[in-house]
Amino acid sequence: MRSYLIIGASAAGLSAAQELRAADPQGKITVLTAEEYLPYSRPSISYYLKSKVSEEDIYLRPAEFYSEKKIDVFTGARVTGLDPAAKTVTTADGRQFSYDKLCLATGSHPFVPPTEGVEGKENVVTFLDFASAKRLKEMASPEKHAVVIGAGLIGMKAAEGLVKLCKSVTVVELAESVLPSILDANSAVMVKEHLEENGISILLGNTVTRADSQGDTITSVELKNGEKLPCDLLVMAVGVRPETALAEKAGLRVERGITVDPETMQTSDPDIYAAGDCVTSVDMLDGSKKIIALWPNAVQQGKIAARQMAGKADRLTENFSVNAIDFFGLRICTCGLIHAAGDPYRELVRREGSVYKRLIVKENKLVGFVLINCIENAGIYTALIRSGTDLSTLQGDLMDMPTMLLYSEAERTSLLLGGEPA
Amino acid sequence: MKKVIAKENLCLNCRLCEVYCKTAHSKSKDPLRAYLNEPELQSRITVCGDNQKSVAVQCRHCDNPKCVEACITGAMQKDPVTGVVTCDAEKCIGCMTCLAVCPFGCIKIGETAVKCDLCQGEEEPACVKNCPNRALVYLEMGGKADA
Amino acid sequence: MLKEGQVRIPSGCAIAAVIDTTGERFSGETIIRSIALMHDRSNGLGGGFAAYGIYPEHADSYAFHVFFDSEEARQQCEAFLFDHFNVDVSEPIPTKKVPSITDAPDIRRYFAKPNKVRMREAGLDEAEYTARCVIRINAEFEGAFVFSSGKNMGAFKAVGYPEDVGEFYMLDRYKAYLWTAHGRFPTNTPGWWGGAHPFTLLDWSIVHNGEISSYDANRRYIEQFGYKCNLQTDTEVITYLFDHLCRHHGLDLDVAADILAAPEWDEIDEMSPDQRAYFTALRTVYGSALVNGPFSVILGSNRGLLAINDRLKLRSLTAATKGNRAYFASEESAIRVVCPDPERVWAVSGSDPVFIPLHLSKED
Amino acid sequence: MMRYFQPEFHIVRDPARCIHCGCCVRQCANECHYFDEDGKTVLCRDESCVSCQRCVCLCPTGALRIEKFKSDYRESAVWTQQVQKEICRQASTGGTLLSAMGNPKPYPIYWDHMLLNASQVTNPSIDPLREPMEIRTFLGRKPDRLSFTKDKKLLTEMPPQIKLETPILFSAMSFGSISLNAHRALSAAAKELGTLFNTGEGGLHPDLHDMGQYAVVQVASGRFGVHKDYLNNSAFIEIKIGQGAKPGIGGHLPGEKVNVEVSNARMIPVGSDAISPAPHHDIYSIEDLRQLIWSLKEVTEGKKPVCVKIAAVHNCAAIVSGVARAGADIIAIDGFRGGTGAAPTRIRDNVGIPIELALASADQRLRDEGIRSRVSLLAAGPTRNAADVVKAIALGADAVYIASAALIAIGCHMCQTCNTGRCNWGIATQREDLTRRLNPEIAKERLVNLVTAWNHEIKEMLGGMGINSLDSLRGNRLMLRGIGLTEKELSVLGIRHAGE
Repeated sequence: MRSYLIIGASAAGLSAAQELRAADPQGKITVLTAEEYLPYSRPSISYYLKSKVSEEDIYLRPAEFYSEKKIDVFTGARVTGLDPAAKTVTTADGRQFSYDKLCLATGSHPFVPPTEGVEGKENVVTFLDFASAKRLKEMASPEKHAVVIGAGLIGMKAAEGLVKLCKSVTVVELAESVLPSILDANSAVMVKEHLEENGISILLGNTVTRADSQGDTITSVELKNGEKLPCDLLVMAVGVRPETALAEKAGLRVERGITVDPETMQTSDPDIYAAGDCVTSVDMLDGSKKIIALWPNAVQQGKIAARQMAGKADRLTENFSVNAIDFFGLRICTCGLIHAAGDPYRELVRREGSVYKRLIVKENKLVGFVLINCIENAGIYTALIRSGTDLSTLQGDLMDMPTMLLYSEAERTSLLLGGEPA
Repeated sequence: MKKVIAKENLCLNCRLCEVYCKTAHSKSKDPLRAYLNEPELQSRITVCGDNQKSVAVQCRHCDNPKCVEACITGAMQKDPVTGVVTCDAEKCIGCMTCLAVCPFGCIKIGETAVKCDLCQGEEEPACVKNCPNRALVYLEMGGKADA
Repeated sequence: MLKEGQVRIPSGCAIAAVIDTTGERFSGETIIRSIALMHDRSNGLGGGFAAYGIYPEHADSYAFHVFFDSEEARQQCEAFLFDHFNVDVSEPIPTKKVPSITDAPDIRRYFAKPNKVRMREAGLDEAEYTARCVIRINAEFEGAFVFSSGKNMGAFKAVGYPEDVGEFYMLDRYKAYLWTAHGRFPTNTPGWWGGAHPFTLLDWSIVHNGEISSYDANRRYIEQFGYKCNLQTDTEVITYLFDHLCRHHGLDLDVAADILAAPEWDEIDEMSPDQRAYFTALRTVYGSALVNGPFSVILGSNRGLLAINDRLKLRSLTAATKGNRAYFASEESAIRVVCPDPERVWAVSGSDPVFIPLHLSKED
Repeated sequence: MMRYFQPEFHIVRDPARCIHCGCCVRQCANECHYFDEDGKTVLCRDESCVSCQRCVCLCPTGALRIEKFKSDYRESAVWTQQVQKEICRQASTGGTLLSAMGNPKPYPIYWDHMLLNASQVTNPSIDPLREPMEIRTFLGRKPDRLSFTKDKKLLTEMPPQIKLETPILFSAMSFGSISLNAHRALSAAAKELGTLFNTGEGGLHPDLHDMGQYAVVQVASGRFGVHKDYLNNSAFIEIKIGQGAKPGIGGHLPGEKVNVEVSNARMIPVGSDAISPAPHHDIYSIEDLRQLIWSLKEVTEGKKPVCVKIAAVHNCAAIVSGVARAGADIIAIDGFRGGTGAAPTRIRDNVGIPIELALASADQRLRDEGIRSRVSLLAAGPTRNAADVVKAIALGADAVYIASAALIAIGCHMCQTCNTGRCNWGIATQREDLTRRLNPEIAKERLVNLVTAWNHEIKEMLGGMGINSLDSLRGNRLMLRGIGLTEKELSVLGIRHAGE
């Protein structure tokens, strides 16, 4: 009987465990996670901050799921040693686990650049996992001023959550726009205005250079341009880095993220696989290597890694970024190569009031889109990107809200019937 | 599992399927009350097109549903027995990632994701029952409705 | 009060018949006893008999039995008769005083042969010529009614119970190889002797119990072929149907019976291809001759006796045989009273006619 | 252009019930319902409403009702609103007034003046639950007599007979006047019911080639779609001399209904008005008809009975007799209330006589001449229910044609505007977006239900009369009694007055 070991219990880890059980009903499946919690929805921590989600609801599966599926989950088990030759791992508290097949789903960790006067202070928080979200929620209070460093997904989500809890929220970002990973230039301006209207002040092209404190509590921060801001709560959300420490120590090939075969998720060690934010993926739309730190991709990679570990032949056929998010009711949906510009890419843009639609096309194929307040049926655009459909074969105007009528009748009927003949 | 199949050449673009879908998912189960008292109510089936060409589309309850894969809270699940893909309103946070990946565009924006549940518990879905031209039929399908 | 013919008088009744297949003749006493037993099946407003083989000495002449209501009716009818026929004998039919039979009309009989010259001019054979003359008399001569017109046979009928009519005509003195009898229960008082059964044409005689719902369909069919249903009785139409099918179209008696009481399509669909073709042809061509509604009918003729019931058997008819004799009656009791130990007794089944042929020896 | 008269109908929308779902907007081909600028509020205009009830039937909350447009003219028995309106319309168009369906005028409907008999006491009713009730019907020429071998083997060569499991056939409605889906439904229903549908004068659409054996194929004066295969691929052939709704004039299919499909089936150019002239320009006398009947029998090697359909006109009894002697195996008489896709209003409302009188006199004439039993008689226009069928057969018909009743079964609401080609129920139209509204599967089921229901009712009425086969009802006029009829009407119908 094969024994499978998974390090990390978030999107990729849980997906791998679930798929392993499906593929190998008898196999022994063990999941180790440093965190204190059973697998939970990390993106939901901002909704927890906004009290839209309670603690019981944040868990991805009911507790009895793991006993039912005979998956042993060890929380609070930080893995510190990995010996590929002996095929064993050791945890911080000295426990040892052996494996036939290992999956690294260690995700990412917050990147906290060294800043003068910040280390060791007690009112400095990151915002990546549930524990940090709980701490942030406890520390937030109406008389406090909050400062968030970093206007990425995490920083803006934290800021959105804190607006109702703190006296003021200021986001400081070194780059020239908010949410650079998912918005293009025009949409970023629109979103920034919307966020500002909802009580978040945003300072771009700037960052915190020094923090003044009383004892070990920061009271104010100084910015690059010399400005000073009152600060009772500092959130470090500059960015994240893939968690590759374990892999590097074990001698696995790592280029920024753990290097894997893009189709089998196998690392440089044949018995070790990796999936999720800790991996360097290949974006199928332009072949570039990048970290695709998104939930659906982690789930798909976890599934493929598991299938491979169980000796199945499934390969990863699609790998591109898809994201849907909303800030104060502003619906955003983006996909694919949103930053691609200039030949051979061309773009179709439609802006009307609060609606913004930008489609990115390459050689008559859709390779990306940014939709703001017009995200209805966005999945059809995603499907067009996934299937690489030749846009000239479609009927009707691609810039209108996409419907199944884009396809020819035969194609539509076949799609709706799940590929069976009409 | 049984699925709703749309026969395009019989669809009249009358959109009664939408009216009766809203009604079936309303508290009162009455078209008039549903429209008056629950204005935010949305149909889980959508007719696209016009009198010349129209077709009603709703969730295909795929075998390997993209939406379940993309759901960040575990709210979207495919029932292993009935095969029906449902969104648990308690767990859903309305992030619409499912909508971003559904290849058929049959998830609607709401407080939580709004999608077809095949009127589980009813003998046949409300849209099928009330289509005046039998353009919607409820048939046993092999499965595999993903794109 | 409308006379028979102006109004249709539905009636229930009793029927009986006895036949000797070898043609041995026997007195009317037997048939009278048989019909008398079913006294309660009639209400005294009609009774009658038909007898075959009673005039051996005039076997090749037509024996016309005629009622006359008045003297001029008789003169007018006799003038027509003498003009169209060579009448050998013209005499009243002997009758006897019977208390229950009152205001009898003038009852006479004539033995006659058709006038050859007139027959040839009319281009008709003997039977057709005679039939047309009889139909004309009954239709056009007010007060004259030919109530039988066959060879070596005769009908005897009146208003009264059948056993009294038998006594009135002293039928015990006649000898015949085939007797039929009828007792009538009309729903109103016809008071007209012509309306009693049997109803005859040439040597056909019919006694009939029941009422046919298809009457008007049959009537409007048969009237296409020269018949005139002026008596509005079911019996009259059935007689003409038999005469038309057998004489004009030359069909055998049992084929005619297959038309009047045809089997249902469900049965026909299950039959052999030949039978199916036979019955499908019959039912498509002669559909309007199908007799629908409850009836039991006994048809006397010189070829023998035919008993048929409606397809659904809604009227009773029992049959029995003993030696050369065959007996029919509405009730089994009416058979047993004259033949206590029959060899075989059975109920005639719906749409399955019983035909008892007569095997007359050469000299008869 | 100024409007000289008010609309015929008024659409009543109950604001308390209307949920502005827009179903009526999308379903009304006459565009009586439309959205306001906001695309949400539904409004309506009366002038183009023909009261086809499509919106009323489909409205999910029953918010709609159609009324006669009420704007009272000064009362005049002579110059009624209808009369004035017709004058106004002609004064603005200068053309013949066209309309559809059968004669709507309140002339007496004799079916409603005849009562059926029932058995009491002397002959018992026949229980249709216990006894087989036979409504099987054979159409075709019958030989005068039959001959058999001694052991009852049939010798006579029977002419071709059409076996029907019900005395009800679907009458002529051409492909072109009605949609292909309607023909699909009629043919499928005919097949299941064991009866026939009629191609009408529009030929048989290639898709329905396999249904030819269930088709009465019509040969009309326009000879549309008539060719050898069409004639042989049939149950029997019907020469259309006349049609009850428009005796004496030919067929008229407005050009906008002649799309490419119709033009292929009819072998005429697309968009051209399909006029079938009256008379047939090769039948100017009875002998010509005999030749046409003869040549049709020749081309089908005598395997197909030939029917001649005439309109019920004044001396149709004599015509029927002549047609029978000219070799017709089946004769169809179409009464002046028979439906039509398009006919001049004046002719539809004033020409022709009631089917009941025509059938009664024709049947009697054939009997007087002793040839009734040779041919089959079909009656039509109108046959509204099973009682009409029983009364028609009692008068002497072998079977009846239904068409308007069939249309109503599949959705028609008698708005009498088939000629516009905008039938909202998808029946009398060729527009693809409208024909889609008639799902042939549903229509077939409704037609089968209708005729099956009528069959049951016929059997029940037969049983009540003590008859268990249609043969015994055919021509059985004693089963009918007149009520509220004059002596003359009774004598023409050949029936007695109730109570006699």
